[in-house]
Amino acid sequence: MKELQELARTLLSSGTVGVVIGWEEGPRGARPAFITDAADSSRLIFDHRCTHNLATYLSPRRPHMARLGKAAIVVKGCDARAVAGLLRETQVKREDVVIIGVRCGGVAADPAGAKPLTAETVAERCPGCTAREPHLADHVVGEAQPEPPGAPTRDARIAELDAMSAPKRWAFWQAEFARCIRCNACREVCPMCFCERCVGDKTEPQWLESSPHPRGNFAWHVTRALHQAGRCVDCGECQRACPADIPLGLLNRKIAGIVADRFDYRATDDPTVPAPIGAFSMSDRQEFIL
Amino acid sequence: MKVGYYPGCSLHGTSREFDESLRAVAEVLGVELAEIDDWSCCGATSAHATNHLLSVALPARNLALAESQGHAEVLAPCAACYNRLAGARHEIATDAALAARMPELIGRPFANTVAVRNVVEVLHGLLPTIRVRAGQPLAGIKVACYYGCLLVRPAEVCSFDDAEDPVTMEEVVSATGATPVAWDMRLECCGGALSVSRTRSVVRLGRAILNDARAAGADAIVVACPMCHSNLDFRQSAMVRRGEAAMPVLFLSELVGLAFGVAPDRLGLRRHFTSARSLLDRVQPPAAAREVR
Amino acid sequence: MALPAEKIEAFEPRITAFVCNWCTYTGADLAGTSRLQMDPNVRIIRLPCTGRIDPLFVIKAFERGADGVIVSGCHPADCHYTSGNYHARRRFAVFNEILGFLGVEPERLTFSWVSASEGQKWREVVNDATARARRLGPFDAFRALAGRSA
Amino acid sequence: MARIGVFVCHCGENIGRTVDCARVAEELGKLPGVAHAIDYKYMCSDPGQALIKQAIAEKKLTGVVVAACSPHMHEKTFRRACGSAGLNPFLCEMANVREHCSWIHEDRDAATDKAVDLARFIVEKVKRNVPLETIRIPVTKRALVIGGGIAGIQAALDLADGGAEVILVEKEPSIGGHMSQLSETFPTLDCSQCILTPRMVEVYQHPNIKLMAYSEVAEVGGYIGNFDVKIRQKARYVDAANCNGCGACQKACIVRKVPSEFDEKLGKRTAIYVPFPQAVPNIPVIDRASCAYFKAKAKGVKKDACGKCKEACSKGAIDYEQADTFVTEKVGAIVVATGYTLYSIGKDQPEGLRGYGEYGYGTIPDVIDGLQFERLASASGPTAGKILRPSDGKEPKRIVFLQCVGSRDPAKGIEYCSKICCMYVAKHTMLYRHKVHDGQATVFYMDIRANGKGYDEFVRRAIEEDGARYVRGRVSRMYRDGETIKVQGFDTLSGEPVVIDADMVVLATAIRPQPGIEQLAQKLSASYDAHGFFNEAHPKLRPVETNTAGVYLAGACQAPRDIPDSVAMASAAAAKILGLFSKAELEREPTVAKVDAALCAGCFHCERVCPYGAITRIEVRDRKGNLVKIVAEVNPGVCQGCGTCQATCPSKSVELQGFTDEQIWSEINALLA
Repeated sequence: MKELQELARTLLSSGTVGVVIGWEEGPRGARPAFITDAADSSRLIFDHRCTHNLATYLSPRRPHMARLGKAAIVVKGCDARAVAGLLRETQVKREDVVIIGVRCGGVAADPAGAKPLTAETVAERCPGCTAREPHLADHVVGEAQPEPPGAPTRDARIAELDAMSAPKRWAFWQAEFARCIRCNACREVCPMCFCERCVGDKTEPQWLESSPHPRGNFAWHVTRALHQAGRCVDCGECQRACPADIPLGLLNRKIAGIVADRFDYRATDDPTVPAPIGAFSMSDRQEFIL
Repeated sequence: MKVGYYPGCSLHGTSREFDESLRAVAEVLGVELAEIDDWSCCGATSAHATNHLLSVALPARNLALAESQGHAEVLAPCAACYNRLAGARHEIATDAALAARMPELIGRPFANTVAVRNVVEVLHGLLPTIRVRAGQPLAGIKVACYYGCLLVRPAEVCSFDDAEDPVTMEEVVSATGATPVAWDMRLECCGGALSVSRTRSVVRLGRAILNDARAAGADAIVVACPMCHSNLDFRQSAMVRRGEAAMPVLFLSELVGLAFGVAPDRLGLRRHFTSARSLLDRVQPPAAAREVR
Repeated sequence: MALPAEKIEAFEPRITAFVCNWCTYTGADLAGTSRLQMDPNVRIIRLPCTGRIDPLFVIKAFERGADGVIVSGCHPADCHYTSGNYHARRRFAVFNEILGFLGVEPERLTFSWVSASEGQKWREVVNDATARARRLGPFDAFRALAGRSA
Repeated sequence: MARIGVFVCHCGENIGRTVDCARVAEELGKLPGVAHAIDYKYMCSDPGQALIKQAIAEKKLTGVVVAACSPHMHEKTFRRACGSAGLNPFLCEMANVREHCSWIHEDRDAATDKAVDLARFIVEKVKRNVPLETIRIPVTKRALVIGGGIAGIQAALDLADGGAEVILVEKEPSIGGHMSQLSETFPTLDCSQCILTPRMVEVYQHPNIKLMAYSEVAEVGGYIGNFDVKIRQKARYVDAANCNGCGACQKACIVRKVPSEFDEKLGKRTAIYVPFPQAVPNIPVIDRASCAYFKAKAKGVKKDACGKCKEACSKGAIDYEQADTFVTEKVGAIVVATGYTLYSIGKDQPEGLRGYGEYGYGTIPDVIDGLQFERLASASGPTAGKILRPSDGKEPKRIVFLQCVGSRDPAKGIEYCSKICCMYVAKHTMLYRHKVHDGQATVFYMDIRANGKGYDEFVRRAIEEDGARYVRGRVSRMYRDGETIKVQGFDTLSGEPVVIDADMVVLATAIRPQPGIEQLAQKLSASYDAHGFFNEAHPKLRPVETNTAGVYLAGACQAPRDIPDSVAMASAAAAKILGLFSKAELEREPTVAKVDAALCAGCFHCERVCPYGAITRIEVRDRKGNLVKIVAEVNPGVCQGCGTCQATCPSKSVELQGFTDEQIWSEINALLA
């Protein structure tokens, strides 16, 4: 913690950056912090409640952030993959951001989660995490952390769904999507959703109905999933932000499985690894094509 | 290190010295050879000349046994056994329909998970240990490494070395302190099983091999195949002409054993038809040679 | 979900085909010039390339009441635009799996490579897709999303 | 409000037999926005087209739908008719009610219903069509030819004679290519240099040809009619303007034992050299890697660096300080004629290939390849045309020739036939017999492929008159036995293994594309096959074009080719280009993509999927000039209109004109109403 605060102080007071994006103590647990004054650096914290992926604030579609000047951003290993995604898709230039990596031992599903982190409170994406070390960082602070508690659960749930008949799966997802109020929180929080104008907001023609209605809801969630294929970094923010508790993490995990299986691609914080969509291989599997 | 051991018929019969020397060398190297319980014939040349399916099923049975006995890899010292086992493994791995038929054919579960290794490959994997364990007894001894046909071919099955220009045996020999010679007939045919039916062909082929090794200055030929050994050793008296010196033919494991200072008797060197005395006389310390008749 | 036999008889599925201009559309033309009789349930929308075919088209077609959708283009290595079909293959591989995961019956969607010389194959694709949709019955599940049932 | 005209064609009986055309017209006429709907016997006939033109004028139509045959048949016809009546041609579309309806259905009701559907959704599409203008592209009437072998020389001369300016780029110090290395050529046995060198001189002297030898293409930008090509001229360390080609520098050079590339390492050259006496241009280059001056400089020796050539040059043309220079040229078309290289049997191989361990991986002396034999047989070669083996200079009395070394051998990674080897091996056996009368040539072959004019007769001559012994089979092994090479093979006709003693072995190794060809292809956005040969646009109908408009192929860069084939391809490419240059402007269909810069977020997925490199990056700046963002832009000259960018764009910020989202959305909507 001291190390992080010191680093932020140096970066700000030397004028290297105009803002350090990190976490601070808020009234309901950890919350994002934007430190512009070196004197405020001591507000910065990092612990298991810092679940937010701050990379979303690097999106060039947030002009109020640009006004704060060059940014330093604190990232966990999973968040670093989002920064890599932004670099890969030319949204951010490497020289325009200072990346401070923190070593992560898993985060709580809820930023207000009490200590210590347990198998009950840990975010579902954390157990078995393979991205706890941020390689992309300019500075890495803190000591190596223990493995997150608990065991992975999502793959088993996906297998369960896969084993169902199509109509049963349909019923399952329809029940989930029925709760969607199309608030777009999943999109707004996502670091990889940086379009100027989301296709979900497009009119003329309106491909996706925007009112909370089963038809538009389905089309939206299919399209969101498709657009995340090979891009999602599994930071879990969409699911955390969802007020209707739709298990988007499950869908994301499924897509990650598809691109890993078909295109041998796994989310990475190496921005030089090309994304699988937009590329192709002559030998891509085509068992579904007659 | 523990490895499944598939001796095959030769190592229990005509090539007992291969088995003996291998066990002696394995002991020094700390490799435990766990003989596969209830192993059966690999099929050798007969099976694939008569029934293709049988030629795959016979090795598969042995691989399945190894699998059920918990082995990740199997050492098949005989080059023919190795070729059949590795070949069957490859064929099953690349033919899903064949793989699906296997369990029923051999009457036991089979996932084709066991890797098949030959002696050269296994010893090559232990080069650093061999270098440490080998003293200097073989210094100055020149050896012609003879691969024959089954050890490195076909390339897609025996992928541990280059099928046309293999080097692993030479590297093992170098590690023992002996000097491998460069020669041309390393991969030529020894005549194989024609030894019985067309002996004259085998004599003609073997003679060319011996002559080339001799011309290259070799003191001995080293092999890793019972068939090659049998032809070059047992038939040698018919190959050499008057005035020509005999050429000792050793199994690779025997040479490694000598380098380790194992007594020639324990390596089965007395079982050869062509005396290895000329070689043993030069092994340091010469005392070792006295144990052989 | 299969319908009783008499209902299968009465039901005429509506199938939308998105095809590329150079291979499948031309292959369908060849089926015509060869007078290959086939089920009349398929309507073809012509695009320049499978690379242009957007999964949104497929969703929209289902929303509008299609009982089946065909996506078809040039065989690998035959694309008029060199690589549009390869990109489409990746896109639809993912899309197809996502739809499956969300509970859409895989038989609703047909992907095929039909070249300009494969009029016969086009007929098979059309007849098979029609037969499959007939067997499954109207795509009521999707239509129910819009609050209307067939 | 749209005013669409619908014209339903009976196509004689072809449509009318199964589709009730009158009913189709009647149903369509009821649609909102349809101002006119009729049926007629033959819409494509003159009176039929007149009906359309008349309706456009009288009913003030804003769009036309012709329900008839396939658009592949008559779209151009009807669009032209609309255009002549003053309606933008791109406001006309066809509904395919013949191939896709009347011809494939028998039930009249079902077919008529379907025809109504097909016409209806096209009506909805046409409502959203917008007038488009044909794209006109200016053409720069200069051509770039890459490669100065026989194909490049022929293309350059044909183009230049046709009145086009040509820039001929050759990476070696001289043009001439492999053909200049050959002794005699099949099937006539005429001297290769005798027929080639006059053509080389012609290139040099042609007023329309700018020769850039010792140069390479560094970058290619632009598109058909308007390429910008950046060319790197490598430093020769000799001032070409001053050099008079006297050769004094070469006489003075102290480094005399550099293996000659031209002689395939069988001869020697100096460090400052021209590759061969008839080189064009006849200007030497200094080979920096072997030059004593540069070596001394590299070691840091200041004084006493060699400098002998500089002293010897009376024109002061030697310039050790010369550096690579870059020039950018504008051209309208490009011919790729980069030729081939020979596969070698050595151990080090590019990915996917394997060497021949069974032939000793190239370590046996006196086992040479076909080009080396050409140099031995050539009167200008290192042995002055005497067949002498490289190891000891003795005349070989027994030569074994091996065909298909690498070629047709999937185990070595090359499954294709190299095409020219059967012929040149036959030639080699003849040249050998003509020079060594008591020599015996033995050829191992798989098949003899002598399918050209006079080719088979030529091979027969080699066998029947010049005594070449042909053995059908392959060689399994080769090894040395003293001074002899034992060639161990199998005669598949007699079914016997054979061992042949040879004094020398000549391998007809496979023809492969030049190294670095993939990079060149990428610069040109042209596609290439798994072996690196350029892909032609169509294997039968467009054999000298690539998929990239304006880029053409000649010679062995496309596949193994002999001289006549290469020359024919070169002339064909030149003819294509002269045809292109005969027009002032190129016309293109406006089916191209367009980016909405305001909506583009600059993720550049479109750039990655575009097969043509048509996407460029442009900066968007606010009024004060501050950079707002970098977005994609489509170059309409390069875009071919596949639309892959649009389907890939997550926000749909790029639209393919003629196939916009609105149009397709309307089609889907109308179809399933």
